[in-house]
Amino acid sequence: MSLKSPLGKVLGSGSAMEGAQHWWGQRLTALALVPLTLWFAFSLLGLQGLGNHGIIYAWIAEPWTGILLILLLISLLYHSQLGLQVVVEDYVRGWISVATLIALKFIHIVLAVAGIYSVVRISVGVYL
Amino acid sequence: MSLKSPLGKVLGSGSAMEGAQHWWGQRLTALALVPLTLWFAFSLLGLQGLGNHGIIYAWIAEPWTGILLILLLISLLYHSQLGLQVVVEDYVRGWISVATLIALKFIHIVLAVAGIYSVVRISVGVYL
Amino acid sequence: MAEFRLPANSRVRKGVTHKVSPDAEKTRRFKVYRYDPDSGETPRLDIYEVDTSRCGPMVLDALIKIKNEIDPTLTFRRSCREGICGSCAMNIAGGNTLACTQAIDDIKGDVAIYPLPHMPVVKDLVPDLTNFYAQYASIKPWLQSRTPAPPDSERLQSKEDQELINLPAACILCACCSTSCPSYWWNSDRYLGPAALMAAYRWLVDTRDEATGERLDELEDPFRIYRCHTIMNCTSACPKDLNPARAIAETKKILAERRL
Amino acid sequence: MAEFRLPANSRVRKGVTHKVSPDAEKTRRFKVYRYDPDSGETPRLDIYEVDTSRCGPMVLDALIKIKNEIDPTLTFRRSCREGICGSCAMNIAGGNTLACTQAIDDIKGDVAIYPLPHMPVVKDLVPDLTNFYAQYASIKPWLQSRTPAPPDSERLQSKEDQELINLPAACILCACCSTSCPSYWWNSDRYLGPAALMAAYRWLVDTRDEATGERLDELEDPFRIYRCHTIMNCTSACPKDLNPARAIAETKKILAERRL
Repeated sequence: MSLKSPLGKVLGSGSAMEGAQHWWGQRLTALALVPLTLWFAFSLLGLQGLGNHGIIYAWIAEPWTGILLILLLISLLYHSQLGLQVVVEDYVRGWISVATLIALKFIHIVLAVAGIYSVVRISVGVYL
Repeated sequence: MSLKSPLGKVLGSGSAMEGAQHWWGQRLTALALVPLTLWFAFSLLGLQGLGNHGIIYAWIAEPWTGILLILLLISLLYHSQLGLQVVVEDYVRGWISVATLIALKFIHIVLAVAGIYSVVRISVGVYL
Repeated sequence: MAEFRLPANSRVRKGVTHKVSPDAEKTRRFKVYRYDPDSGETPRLDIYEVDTSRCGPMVLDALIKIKNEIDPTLTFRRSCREGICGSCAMNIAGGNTLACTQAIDDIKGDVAIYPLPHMPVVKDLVPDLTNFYAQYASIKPWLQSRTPAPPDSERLQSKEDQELINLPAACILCACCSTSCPSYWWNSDRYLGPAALMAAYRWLVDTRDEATGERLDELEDPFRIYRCHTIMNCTSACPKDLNPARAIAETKKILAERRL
Repeated sequence: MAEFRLPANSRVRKGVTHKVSPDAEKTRRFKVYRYDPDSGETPRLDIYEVDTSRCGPMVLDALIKIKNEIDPTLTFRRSCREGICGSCAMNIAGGNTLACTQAIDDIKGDVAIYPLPHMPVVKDLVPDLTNFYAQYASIKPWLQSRTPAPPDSERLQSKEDQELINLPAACILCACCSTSCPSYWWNSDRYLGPAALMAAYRWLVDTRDEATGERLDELEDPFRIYRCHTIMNCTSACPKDLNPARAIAETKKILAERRL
């Protein structure tokens, strides 16, 4: 049992003095995702033969497709990381929260590297 | 009309507690740009047949050229982003300032991704 | 982890029904949450039938009638009975509001009355607001200025200056907003909640205050303010028609502008 | 946006010419900015011919002679007439300086006299320095120490300690530097300007002060200090030969070392 004062409990370890950057990150990646997802959706819809690996590979291998896919990956994964972080902070407590937040960071970095690597690999004509 | 005190106006929303990172960023990228731009200029001057696409491609495809070009792109675009940000903060006010700063960030990221992507693409012999 | 279901002693069992006398002209049924933590029993829902033709029009009038004439053990807070003290805030017919300004006739069917949600219960309809008040105290709800006051007069405000704080300063700290906020339910130990945040905003926009920077530093924290996800239950609940959600959004904008 | 041209009421029209009497021995012409915001008229440039053989050697002497003998409506600030109070700072022959230490003979041709640039004008050569003084107040220009002073003596400084603050502490707050700085012209609402920043530096390097961290926290802001682009107009303008540009550069270095 602790007799710490109610105000002492509320003040806790003090302000983290961060959060505005997170706020900006969420909004700017959301802004970037508007044109990027629209482009992605309409490009896929416009592709003749979505089931055909060769056509998809050829599409990814076009220069601007590759560049926009990389930008999409960066924006999407950064946005996802920020958003999931909020969900965990909301609902998870204690060391599980810390572990989940760290795991989320790692997973998103791995996904970003793997995604960009794959786009580049396909862009230069290596399809395996 | 507001009767806010002169001191209150000066204190405003308080210190952003940032700026030193920006200062370092400008100086470190400037430092990095000294050897990188010298190397770039002298390399171009040393190339026999600047008008010849094949020769340029072959030059870019050399390993150290690719590595140094990517470093040059990162330093140059980061330096440019920081510098233009200062110009906008100096001379532009209100929401136009906010919009311009966001646009600048986006443009520099797109240029960096497109530039690095192109160098990698040419490095592995894909010239289109 | 998040509390997806209520603790064991929050499961409410059926209680006693107090029937009205047969000569009642206009009977309404009040289902009232009863809990005495010291008794060791789990909470129950007592039903009181009240002849509302013989009491005032508000829910608080019925509660007073119940306590005076039917069951003196019923415990609730009240004081001004005109919506200015904030004491009789409770959850009535599913929404947080003041019993003294909630007309019985505006509620269809049985009138369900619970204490403010997700707070420790002292007894019956009385929640423990210690943490809520400590959160209010934490934002330093007083004028902080380095410019000395004029020696022979007040610190002046223009009409426009005053209008900035008119609404946020009208908060009566009844806690209807904070206790209606799911983010506050999950994280009230670190999230300040809409009431404290609107109070902080009231001082951020007070043109006489000169501690804006320090106040923003204290607020800029992933938990203290950024747990607000613009759910807007706070604004729906406010019995004074204030807008804590907007105050929080404006504060986030001020924080964002500072760090662009 | 930046102010690429002056507001309408800053366009200066031709004014009155006050001729000197024919028996003058050494006539100099003073073109002086005249503006009375209450009159509703735009500013004008009055020309005063002065027999400088019959007044002191400084521009302030000529201005006093004009006010006493030619035109008592001319308004300017003055007090010590020896470069220590900073009251008579104005823009003379294109540069900000003190009228009391600027020799007339050091100026070629007509002597153009304007108020300090880019500040609101109260009347004629008197600028409104309210914001400038508030900026000085904002850096808390006083000793902040947690170590109590010795009970029976002063807080001691070594000779080397004192030498650190000798120059920056010699500032007389005349505002010549800040009002000569283009960054201050554009952003004086958020940029503190060279005078306030040199005052901040004076306390940063004061070995008796123990609030260095808090002072640096307050300064580290894209606008408060980093609007300084080392233009060095401040150092050129300073009538006391101080070096605000160097003080700001040193402060930036301290800030950079802290965050390496």
